[in-house]
Amino acid sequence: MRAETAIQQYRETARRWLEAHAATHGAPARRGLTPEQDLALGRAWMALKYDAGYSGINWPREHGGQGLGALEKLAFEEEEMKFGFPTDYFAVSLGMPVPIILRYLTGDWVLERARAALRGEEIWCQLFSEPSGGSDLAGLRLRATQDQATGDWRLDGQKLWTSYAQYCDYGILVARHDPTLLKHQGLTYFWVDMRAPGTTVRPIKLADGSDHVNEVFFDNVLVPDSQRLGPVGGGFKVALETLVIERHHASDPAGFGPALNLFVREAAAADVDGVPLLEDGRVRERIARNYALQNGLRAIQARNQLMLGLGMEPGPEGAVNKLVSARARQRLSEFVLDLRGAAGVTWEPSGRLDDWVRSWISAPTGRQAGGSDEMLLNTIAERILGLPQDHRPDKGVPFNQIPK
Amino acid sequence: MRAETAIQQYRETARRWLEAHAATHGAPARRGLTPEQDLALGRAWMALKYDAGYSGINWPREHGGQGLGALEKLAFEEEEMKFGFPTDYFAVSLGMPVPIILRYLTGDWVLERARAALRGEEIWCQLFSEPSGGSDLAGLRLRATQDQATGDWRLDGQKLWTSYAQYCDYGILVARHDPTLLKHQGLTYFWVDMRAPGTTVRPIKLADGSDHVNEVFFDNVLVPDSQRLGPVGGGFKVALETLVIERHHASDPAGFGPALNLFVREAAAADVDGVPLLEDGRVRERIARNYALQNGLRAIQARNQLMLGLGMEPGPEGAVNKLVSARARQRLSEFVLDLRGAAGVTWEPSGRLDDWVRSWISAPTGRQAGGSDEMLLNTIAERILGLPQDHRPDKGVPFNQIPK
Amino acid sequence: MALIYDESQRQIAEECDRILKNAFSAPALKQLLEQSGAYDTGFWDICVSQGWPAIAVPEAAGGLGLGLSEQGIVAQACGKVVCGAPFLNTGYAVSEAIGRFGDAAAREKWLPALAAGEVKGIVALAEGRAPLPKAPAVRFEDGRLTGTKTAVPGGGAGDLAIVLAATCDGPALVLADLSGAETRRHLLPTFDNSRLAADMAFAGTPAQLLAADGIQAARTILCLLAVATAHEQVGGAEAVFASARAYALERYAFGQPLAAFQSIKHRLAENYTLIELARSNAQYAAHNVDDPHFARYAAAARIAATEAYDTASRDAMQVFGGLGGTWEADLHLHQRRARTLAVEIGNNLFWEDELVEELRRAC
Amino acid sequence: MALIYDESQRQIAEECDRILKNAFSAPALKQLLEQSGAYDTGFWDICVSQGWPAIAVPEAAGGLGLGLSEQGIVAQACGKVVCGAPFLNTGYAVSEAIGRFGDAAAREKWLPALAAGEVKGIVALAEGRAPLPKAPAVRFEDGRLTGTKTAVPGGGAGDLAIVLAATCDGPALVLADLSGAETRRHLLPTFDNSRLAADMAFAGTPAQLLAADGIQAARTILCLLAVATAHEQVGGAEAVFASARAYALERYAFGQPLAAFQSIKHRLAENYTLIELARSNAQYAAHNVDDPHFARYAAAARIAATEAYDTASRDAMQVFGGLGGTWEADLHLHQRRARTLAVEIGNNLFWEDELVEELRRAC
Repeated sequence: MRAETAIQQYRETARRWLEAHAATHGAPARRGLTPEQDLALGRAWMALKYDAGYSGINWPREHGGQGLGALEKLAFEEEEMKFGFPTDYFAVSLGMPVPIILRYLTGDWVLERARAALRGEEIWCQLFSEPSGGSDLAGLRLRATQDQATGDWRLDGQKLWTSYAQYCDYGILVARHDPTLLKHQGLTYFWVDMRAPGTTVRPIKLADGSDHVNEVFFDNVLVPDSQRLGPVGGGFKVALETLVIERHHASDPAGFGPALNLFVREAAAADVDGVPLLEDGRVRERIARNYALQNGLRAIQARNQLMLGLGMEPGPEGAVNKLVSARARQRLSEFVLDLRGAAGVTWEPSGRLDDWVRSWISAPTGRQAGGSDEMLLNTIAERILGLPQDHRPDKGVPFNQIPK
Repeated sequence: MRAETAIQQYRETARRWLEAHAATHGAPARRGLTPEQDLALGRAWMALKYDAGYSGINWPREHGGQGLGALEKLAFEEEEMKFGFPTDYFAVSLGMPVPIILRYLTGDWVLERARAALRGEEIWCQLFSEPSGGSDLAGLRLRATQDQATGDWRLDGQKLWTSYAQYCDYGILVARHDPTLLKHQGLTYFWVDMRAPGTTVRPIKLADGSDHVNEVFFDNVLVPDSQRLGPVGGGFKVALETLVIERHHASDPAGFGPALNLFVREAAAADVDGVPLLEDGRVRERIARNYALQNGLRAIQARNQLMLGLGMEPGPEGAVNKLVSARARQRLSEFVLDLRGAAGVTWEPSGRLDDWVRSWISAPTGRQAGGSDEMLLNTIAERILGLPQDHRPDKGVPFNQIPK
Repeated sequence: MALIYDESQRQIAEECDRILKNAFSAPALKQLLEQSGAYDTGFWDICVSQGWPAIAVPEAAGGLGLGLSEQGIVAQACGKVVCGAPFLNTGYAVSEAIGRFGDAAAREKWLPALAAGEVKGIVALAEGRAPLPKAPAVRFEDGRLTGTKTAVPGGGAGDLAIVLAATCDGPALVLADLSGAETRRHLLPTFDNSRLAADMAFAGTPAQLLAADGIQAARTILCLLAVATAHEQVGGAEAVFASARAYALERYAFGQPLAAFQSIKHRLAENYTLIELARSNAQYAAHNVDDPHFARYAAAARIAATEAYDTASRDAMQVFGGLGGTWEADLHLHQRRARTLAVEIGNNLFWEDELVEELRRAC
Repeated sequence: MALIYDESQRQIAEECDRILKNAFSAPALKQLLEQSGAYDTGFWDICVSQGWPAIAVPEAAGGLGLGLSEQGIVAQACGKVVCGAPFLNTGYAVSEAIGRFGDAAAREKWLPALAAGEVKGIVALAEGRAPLPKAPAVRFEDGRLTGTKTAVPGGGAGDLAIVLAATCDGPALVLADLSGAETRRHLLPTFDNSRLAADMAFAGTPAQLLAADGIQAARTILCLLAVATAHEQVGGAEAVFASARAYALERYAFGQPLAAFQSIKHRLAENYTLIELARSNAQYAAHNVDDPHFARYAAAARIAATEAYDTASRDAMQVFGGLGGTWEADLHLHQRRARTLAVEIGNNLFWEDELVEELRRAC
């Protein structure tokens, strides 16, 4: 109970601080900014947070963090999320790449990187996915070839879906150093300088018109062996380690779409030929089912945070959040278009989170990012329910002999 | 066009004849009968049809049929279905077992069986499924052991889900004569006398209280080699041949549940606290979606019948009927219980087709009989869409080494 | 009460599971299906001997003084074994109604008896298709009830009922003593007979006023009952889901366990998801019983629980294949109970409407 | 017309597919998405040169004298290539309205021009959220229209409109000549810009009466348009489904084609099922255009087609994984068009209501 109260106080203090900066750095301040201006505002925001002690909340103090727990971090994130601050650019950077280099490297250089990342001055990206398959991490093909003389490496190949790569200074990357080994064994892990010669970033335009994910091409890019993390052939293990660093995030039961009360408000204000929309059972069913779903997710999240606060390991049921919230967001957004009648087609591209059309048009991407429905269902089935793995013809086969 | 008109006339004539017998042999006459009485009525009905020339409509004349086409048969069945005649007992018998013995055997004996079956005097069952798995026909285990001296066989094992076995005189059966062969190769096909010593029929009570499916046990049952159909080891081929004999049946877009207009009528007459049920969008959605689904199935069926009439092979899309209609029936029946309020639990077991509770309670069986949803989806995916087969670890492995 | 069960709550849960595991008998439950008017007296005896009817009754009135979370914990355990009598949750609702709206005399007279399990409380609010009828046909006048409530759960054996009845000042919530000859019970044949659904004809049944604003009071009680029932539904869903999972792991087809087929894996994963959402909703609602937004949490818990139990039982039968539809397989016990619980205290259409009205008010 | 296409109908279908296959250009379509007010004039030129606007116009009026089945066949082919102009089906609706309700003068004046593609017909019945407003804000008086219809499909370039407008005797269906300066068009930015949705402000637009019972007449035309559109939706669904199937077969993950995963197989099989049901419904409705129950067949066709196209495009993006959500992948053309067609002539709630009313009348 004591812990709960302390967190509650931490949250309150944070909220007051966030509220004080919402007008200058939150959603209202971002309206109409160019991407460059928005990024600049984001960097300013990160610096502000750093100075106020809200950066790296759960990082050790010796890495530039605050030395607090996951609970304080979650509380802050949940509050921060409500105001629409420009934090997207830095989420991956601070979530995985910087923590992993802090784990594998020591010395001033890496501490300087951590400080610069926390202040938003530098951004790191994560170069894992490839065109050959977003779901199949170990199926990657980007080649790393070692110079027998120097021990240094040359990278050749392509990465895909790299968020904000166009703004990034550094990245972490998994490459295949030996395709004759088994799939998981032929991988090695590096950090890279995104400005190294031979590196090309090409933004990918998405269906909603945005372009913050990228293709990244590596054409004979030199990577010193000192940039290797973990042993040669240990890449898969380091990659998994990377993916579990950020175990506890604040998630959004609305699937990062508009809030349900916006839907209720819209339906409450509208009618069809004099019949209020909110009287229609079909509208009611959608509202109620979505509320029940989101409330269930909130309840899971609240419980898991409590458990964290008590030093317990949260249950695995948090895994359902992204699966159900992204799907539900897609269907509800579709339904909003229906309810608007012929004018439902009206739209000007925007990045606004309260835009139902954007929510609908970007929903297919939302259902992939962080794992497709199918992968998530498999994860629940295998990891939580203990059901057998799918048939895996790629197991026990040298990588270069796997059917493609 | 000419063919269409001829069929239309055939249908009209049949309908008039059916109408004339509905009162004495149809649904009204069956109310309150014991199972034995109902079966007796069914036998009388079959004899009546035989005498009127409505038995074996598409069978060759030399087998006792009418020598007409699938189209006439379908037209008659569709009309017959509307009156609730007691035909269930004979559907399997005339659909597969008798046609297959007529294909493999000749002479007076088999013709006499055909005539007796057509007149409802004798009934045949199909003994394919086993406890080891309804979906996996070739996974059966019932052993057939050949006496090296006489060439005759002994059956040992169990069949499952045998419809109306308790009333049957004969059956067709697939058995495993050699478990060291590959799964599909160790099977042999027989017809059996259901009264042969060592044969025990045990009815299975279903959730809805009915018991027309059975377990059938074979304990050292003697089967002369003359009762073998096809070669030793040819059982799987004969079984597949059996299953495709009855390619074109009249199907019911309501999934053999109550008709949708009964739902509309019930909803139109009811209210909740003064608000008519039919005004509720959720009720409307169910009605409209079910109507669209059933109308689509009717349209497919009508088109396929036209094609048959024109001598064309109907498209494969008929395969969707059972999948979608059984599922939809289940959900709609569930919903009816909801709409009835607390009194929705009221029920006395009945076999009536217009009973929504019976429809709901027996729906899980309806979703299995004739192929589970999963099997049907696989069939559509593989046979129609040409997608790869599932992983099959049982392939290329002797039967007795397959994991069980 | 807490969102995470504390040590004593966890002990209650474990103890309930342990006791009921040994008391559960599928053949006995199936026998109850085939007759009207009988319930599992053995089950009810266990409830009474364990003091479960006393859970939420104040200590001063002979109860344990615990709350909705604990009531839910017990209900969940009972749901797992498709409990053979309906009185635990309905009795809780009656106790709550008396505790919240009754006068001192009513509390003294009835609460100890309810807590001791000597009196079985039932809930008779609905009429026809309306869970909370605006103009009930049953009337309350001069301390007497007249008229008929149809298909009342537990009606076949309840001793004491809360009833929504018309008065000159609108619908009121009243407490009716069913022990006398003024009340006739007509047991209904149902697909879940141990619920004892009965038409209750009141011909001068003695009753006393609990709350003049009957709809609002009844709604409050219905929300409490819905959360307790949601726990029971979650328990049922968990049990039938566990059967399906076990069967899928143990049963082979085409040389591999059913659980290796992606369609089965994903179906079970979806079930797991629905159940986790339902459980979390139910616990959350119980935890927030005193929150001003309790009504919406209750409705959400109810909606999620109904969907989870219906779906889990439907899907379990699908996983079991043909076997699932047999009398022998026991799954139909869940199929029946899932639907019974789904309609007994208002279908999901009703609860959706309730929830939307709550949300609309906040807009 | 027939439930099975006859030889000439099959030829039309093949010819349409052949012609449009060569004319289809995803880059051009995507360019149209990024500007307001432009449509695919090349596509429309093909329609005109092929005589498609003439299909259902009587031969006496310069048309081909065919019917809804043939209109549907062409619409289906156009749907497959996400056609770049909305006028084929809306023009059909206008021709039908004139043919059924117009006087001889109107028929002589407009039908040949519509058949020749010289005049682009559009449909302006809806107002706000109501596809058939009972009390339209647009008024018709003394041969002139006043008021505004919002978000009219094709409004950016239509020459001739059927309009549901208020008169002293209730809503009437009228035919409006849009060529003059009395009509102002305000193009709307939309997620599917080549549909040319525009607010149309009438300030004395010349018009003539087609039918005094405007709602009933408009409903008849809307049903015809819905069936033609259902064919277009089916075509779109077929095309996007074919992409998904091909991708699933060609793309490998974990050493096997995506199509070998049961979740993908079953998803595609479900899509196939929805599309077959939609196609059959659409063909059935077109075949039964003169049946007294046509309205219910039309509604069923519309509902099934909307579900099939929405689902097929949603699921195709899911099968494609991350790639599916990119601008480059073209799937969003279908995603957008599926939704546009779903809302342009009344959402499924409207059509469900229409269908239920039809069925209720028969009860």
